Amino acid sequence: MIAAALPVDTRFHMLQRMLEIRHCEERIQELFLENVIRGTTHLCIGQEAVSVGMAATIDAPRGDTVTCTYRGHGHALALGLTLRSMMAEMMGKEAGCCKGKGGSMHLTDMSVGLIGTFAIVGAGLPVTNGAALAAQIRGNGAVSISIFGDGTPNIGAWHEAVNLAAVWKLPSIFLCENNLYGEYSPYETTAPVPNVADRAAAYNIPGVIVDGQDAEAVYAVVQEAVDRARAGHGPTLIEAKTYRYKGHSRTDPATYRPAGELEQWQARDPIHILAERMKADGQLNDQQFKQMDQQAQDAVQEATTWALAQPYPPVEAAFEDIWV
Amino acid sequence: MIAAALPVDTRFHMLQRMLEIRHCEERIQELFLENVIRGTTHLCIGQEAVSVGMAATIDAPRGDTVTCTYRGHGHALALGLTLRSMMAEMMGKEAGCCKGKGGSMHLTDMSVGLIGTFAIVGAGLPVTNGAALAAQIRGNGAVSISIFGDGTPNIGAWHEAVNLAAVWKLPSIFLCENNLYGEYSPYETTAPVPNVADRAAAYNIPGVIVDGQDAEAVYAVVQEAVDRARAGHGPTLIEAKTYRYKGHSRTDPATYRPAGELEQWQARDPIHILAERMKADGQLNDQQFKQMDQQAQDAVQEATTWALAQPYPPVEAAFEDIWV
Amino acid sequence: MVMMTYREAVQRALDEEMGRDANVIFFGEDVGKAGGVFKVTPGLYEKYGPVRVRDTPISENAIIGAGVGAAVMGLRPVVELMFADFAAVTLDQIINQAAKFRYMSGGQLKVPLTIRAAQGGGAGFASQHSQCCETWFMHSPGLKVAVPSNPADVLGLLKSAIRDDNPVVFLEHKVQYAEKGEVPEGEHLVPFGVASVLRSGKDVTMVATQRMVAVALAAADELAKDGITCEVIDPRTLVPLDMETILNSVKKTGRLVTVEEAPHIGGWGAEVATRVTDAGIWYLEGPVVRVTLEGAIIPFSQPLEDHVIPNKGRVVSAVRHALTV
Amino acid sequence: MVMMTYREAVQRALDEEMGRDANVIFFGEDVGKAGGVFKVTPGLYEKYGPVRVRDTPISENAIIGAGVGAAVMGLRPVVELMFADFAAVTLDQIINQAAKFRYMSGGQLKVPLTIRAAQGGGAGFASQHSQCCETWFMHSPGLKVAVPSNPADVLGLLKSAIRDDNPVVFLEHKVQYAEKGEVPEGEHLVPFGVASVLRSGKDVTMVATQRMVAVALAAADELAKDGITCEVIDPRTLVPLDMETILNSVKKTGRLVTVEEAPHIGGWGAEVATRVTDAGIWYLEGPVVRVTLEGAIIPFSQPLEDHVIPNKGRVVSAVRHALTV
Ligand SMILES: Cc1ncc(C[n+]2csc(CCOP(=O)(O)OP(=O)(O)O)c2C)c(N)n1
Ligand SMILES: Cc1ncc(C[n+]2csc(CCOP(=O)(O)OP(=O)(O)O)c2C)c(N)n1
Ligand SMILES: [Mg+2]
Ligand SMILES: [Mg+2]
Repeated sequence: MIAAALPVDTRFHMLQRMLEIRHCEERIQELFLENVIRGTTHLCIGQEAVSVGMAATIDAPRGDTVTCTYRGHGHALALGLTLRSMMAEMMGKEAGCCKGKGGSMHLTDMSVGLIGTFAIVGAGLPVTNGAALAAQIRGNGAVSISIFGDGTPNIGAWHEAVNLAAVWKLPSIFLCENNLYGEYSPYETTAPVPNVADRAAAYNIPGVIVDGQDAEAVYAVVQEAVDRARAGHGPTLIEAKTYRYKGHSRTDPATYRPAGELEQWQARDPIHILAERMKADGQLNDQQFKQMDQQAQDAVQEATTWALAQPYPPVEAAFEDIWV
Repeated sequence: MIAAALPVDTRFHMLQRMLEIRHCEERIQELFLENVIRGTTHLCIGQEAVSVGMAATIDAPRGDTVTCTYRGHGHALALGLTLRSMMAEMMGKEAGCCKGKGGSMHLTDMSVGLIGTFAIVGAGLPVTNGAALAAQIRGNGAVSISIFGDGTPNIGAWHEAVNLAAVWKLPSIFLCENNLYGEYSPYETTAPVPNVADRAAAYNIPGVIVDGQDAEAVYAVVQEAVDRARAGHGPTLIEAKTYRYKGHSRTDPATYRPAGELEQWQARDPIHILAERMKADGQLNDQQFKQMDQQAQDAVQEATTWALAQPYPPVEAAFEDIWV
Repeated sequence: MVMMTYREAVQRALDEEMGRDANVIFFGEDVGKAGGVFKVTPGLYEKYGPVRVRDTPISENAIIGAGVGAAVMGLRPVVELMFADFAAVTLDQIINQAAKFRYMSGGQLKVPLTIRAAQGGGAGFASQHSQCCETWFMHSPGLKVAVPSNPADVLGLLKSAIRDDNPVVFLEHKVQYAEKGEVPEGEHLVPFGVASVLRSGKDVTMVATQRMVAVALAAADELAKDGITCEVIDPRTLVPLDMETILNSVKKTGRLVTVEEAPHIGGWGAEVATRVTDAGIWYLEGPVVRVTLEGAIIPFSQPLEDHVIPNKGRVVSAVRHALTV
Repeated sequence: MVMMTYREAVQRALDEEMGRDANVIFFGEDVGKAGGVFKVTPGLYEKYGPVRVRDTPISENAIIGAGVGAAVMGLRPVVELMFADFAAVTLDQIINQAAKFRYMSGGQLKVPLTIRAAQGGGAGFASQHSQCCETWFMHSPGLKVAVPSNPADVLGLLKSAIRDDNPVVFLEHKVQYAEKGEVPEGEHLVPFGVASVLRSGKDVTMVATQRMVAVALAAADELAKDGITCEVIDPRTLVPLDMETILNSVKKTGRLVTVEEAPHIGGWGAEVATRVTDAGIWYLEGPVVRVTLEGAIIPFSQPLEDHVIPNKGRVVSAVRHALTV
């Protein structure tokens, strides 16, 4: 499917956000290697088109919501989590979106519709159904999107959630980022079907495959699924074929990948694809692109500097927010 | 598929076992209503063809094994658990197959290849995979069959197990008894696909539907799956369309069933079908059938009387068998 | 006062709260049209309709998760796990998601979810349908845990649970469903964290929950014949736990016996006992004795099941042991 | 003696037992080709091949269940759950199936299954990858539970676990993987149920596990400066639990402090404390004090995480409190 071109301002917005995500993730990795960020991080570099394509369909004021995984920085930023809030959370600072209690794997920002980035594989989908159920009961036309990786359909919670959404015709959208690996395992070594979307047959729902490097294509299929859901026609399973340039987490050098694979995917870089298309359509020139890139870099740097200067939460905060 | 006729002695054996199962289940219900059997029971009356068709494929000395659900009396008897051992277990007597500690929902008899009847929905399938894995590692050509109901594919453990078996090409056979209801819920109210077998597509394995009232037909499809598994070609999902004449458990009057449904299924009674076929083939006459029926009834009565006379385990037995 | 069964009290609490607040929804396996496998929730489906009362597939992860998600969005779901033992297939959604969501989100979210489940032995349901599971939940901060022992507390605590903005695990003892008791007329709320003292005495403090409350009271009767008087306390909720009432009692009696139906190791009895031996060691005049599920896996056979579940005789012996000087 | 890390000790135990017994198999997520996410099991896949060492899909129920089934059929599977927190998605297979199978079958089956998992906080992994989960397993009779604190015990206990005919939950502390320690040369087996006394003293008995052992020892050093001597006991396995060693120590010291990393309510500390106040109340001369995870959900932020996990200062204060007369 060739997706229709989006309005130029939407394209600019998507491009800007992809650049921000890219630079933010790179900065996060640096900060991680410098021990400024501790624990673990799961970067989405290479997968930015899924984030912005998805986010463009979300109407948070209406009540739309998103759940995703620990590989969720990009989705959070695409939805509108601020770079400052993100960076502060990464560093465990009080000013972080979760007051530093969540960290890289547990981002929540209800103001942008982000219920949570889930650290337990498969745990987000059942919760997305709950948000979708609330929307269905209230009849407000809201939807909930759950994003997960290609290794996730193997876990029981995934199956139960997709199944329940199908049975109850919930306005849930299940969006898989098939980045070819679950940790260090190639997709085909842990799954019996060639495509994640093939699993849709078991739930009698549409299963759609989309080029995950093309933000406009992602937007188009997700929007179609959102429209179906808003209209009461139930869930859709979408598989975006994409790739993570970095290893699974932390310092994974990803030696399990065949030579040349990364380069092949980099040749279809999501930022590049959209930028080139805009250039071809006369909407962008090299100079402008460079500027946008610099702006994104600056914004990330500003947020980093700001976050570094923020205080840690007082130790008593450890005992707050357990109970309402 | 019209199944090939089985040898006459196999047919006699199947018929005899079905009669025994039928009478045993009826006796169990009486004993339950008389408070001789406590707790709960889940009867398989109407589903006997699945039990005997399945059991005819099992070669316990070779290492073949079975797991099933709490609705497992029929499978246990078909595999060769003795009526005495069964009845004693139902009554919580020391002479029961599990020394009275398991009861109706937890029958194990390793001598006939019955690993267990599982009381938690979906819990048997992962364990069947383990037995199949042992067979695969040992290369002894053994298989493991897991039997479950139509409500079970909705649970995560079911999905994980079928998936793992497909990925590892385990000699597991997944045999669904679709008796139209999961507890009080009609199948179609809790599942998004018309047939359980439709789910096989998600695992890239064969999904086969069979007439669960026809013991020979069940035998044929299960045997085919067993042959595939023994040959190293992996799992099969089989759906036997069948019906439970009684309610889900205990004293459930099954008022949720539409009028006439039971009668329609009784018209295709598994015992009747096999007996009539044998009569048509000149292998059985009314007189002989009556005799077989009486024999089965007598055998059940004998086992009941015997079990009633058996002692309960000494109370200290409650503290044994926790540890090896 | 009106007489009603433990079972009816559950139904009434749900009915009252669903009538009062349109945000209360209720779902679980066969809870709607069939009114529940224990026939605890009849009539709700008919009264509140298929949007607010739903039968689910057998998908406990999906059920709890849907409860969490709906709660986060401002509804007040009540979900049923049927047998508490089934929590084991979805503990992640309960203790990793529901319990911690508020904390992880830095206080942004609240999860006003009530998880109902039937627990306990004595009905011949064998090892996987008879457990008392409160320990799993007590050990998970963020969850409140209710363990009502009588119809009035069922009603008052369940209504409080539904109104609570925290996730609550509400454990009903299945063998008590048919038990009758007096319930106040009109609105009846029981706050969490307030124990009830069911009998006062000066020699030994007994703490017991659910079906063990009656066992403790029976033992107290028996011991009274020998002039031993027992104070019997029902904490009603385990999280929060009313240690003040327990400590005040131990201050008076100097002895503590806990009576619980859960497996011995790590049951709530250990928690109560330890808090007493920290804060109240100076009052203690004898060993702290726990009466628990002996052996600790529930056998099917009746004489065995009767033997492992605490009974009056074992409690009486425990009290005598606690009185060792 | 040879020096090796905690991580290497796991690998060596697996290697030795797989070499010794062809029935030992090993599987889990990325444990094979990649050698595990904590790089604990490198080389086994290459040495024992893809039949005996397997990478699995992300399917914890299927993993544990396959372990149970294979064990029942006579193999000795070792399965890895990666993070112990993930046990919550498959607790049913662990506590309802593996733990009870022998009992339910009237002794017909045995389940020689070892479940390895990494637990514990201190690494900035936040609330769902940092828990200490031993309580879930201790409360489930039929499971043995090992909590090694050093490389020698890792080696000796893991080998014993694999040879045990009962299901064993073997909990490794992830923050200790890089810690080095001396390990005896040649075959080294440590029996279950035998505590080790790491330091002797006469004023207070401290019981600590895993990373808290070092914390307790550091606190003991500090207190020694004030002339307070502590006996530090590492039970090494929580099921079975060597109460004899603990009681003998309390008999001598009269005081008990438990140091654990798990959430306060219902942790193993409560169990140890309660057993002491039943059997050993007469020796106790002061409050029994537990040092546990404060607040009890693990926050991401370093200063907060450092604050909630027990440290030397808190243990020192706890000991002083225990010495209150
Ligand atoms: C229940 C559970 N099991 C295992 C893990 C460990 N784990 C974290 S990420 C991951 C791989 C997930 O792969 P995929 O779904 O493809 O997502 P990706 O990381 O590629 O985005 C695993 C196994 C977990 N977090 N939760
Ligand atoms: C995990 C779990 N959830 C719920 C139950 C309660 N339960 C027992 S049987 C049953 C229905 C199963 O239906 P089906 O799979 O169709 O099998 P059938 O009883 O019809 O043979 C349910 C919900 C259970 N035992 N385990
Ligand atoms: Mg992936
Ligand atoms: Mg059924």
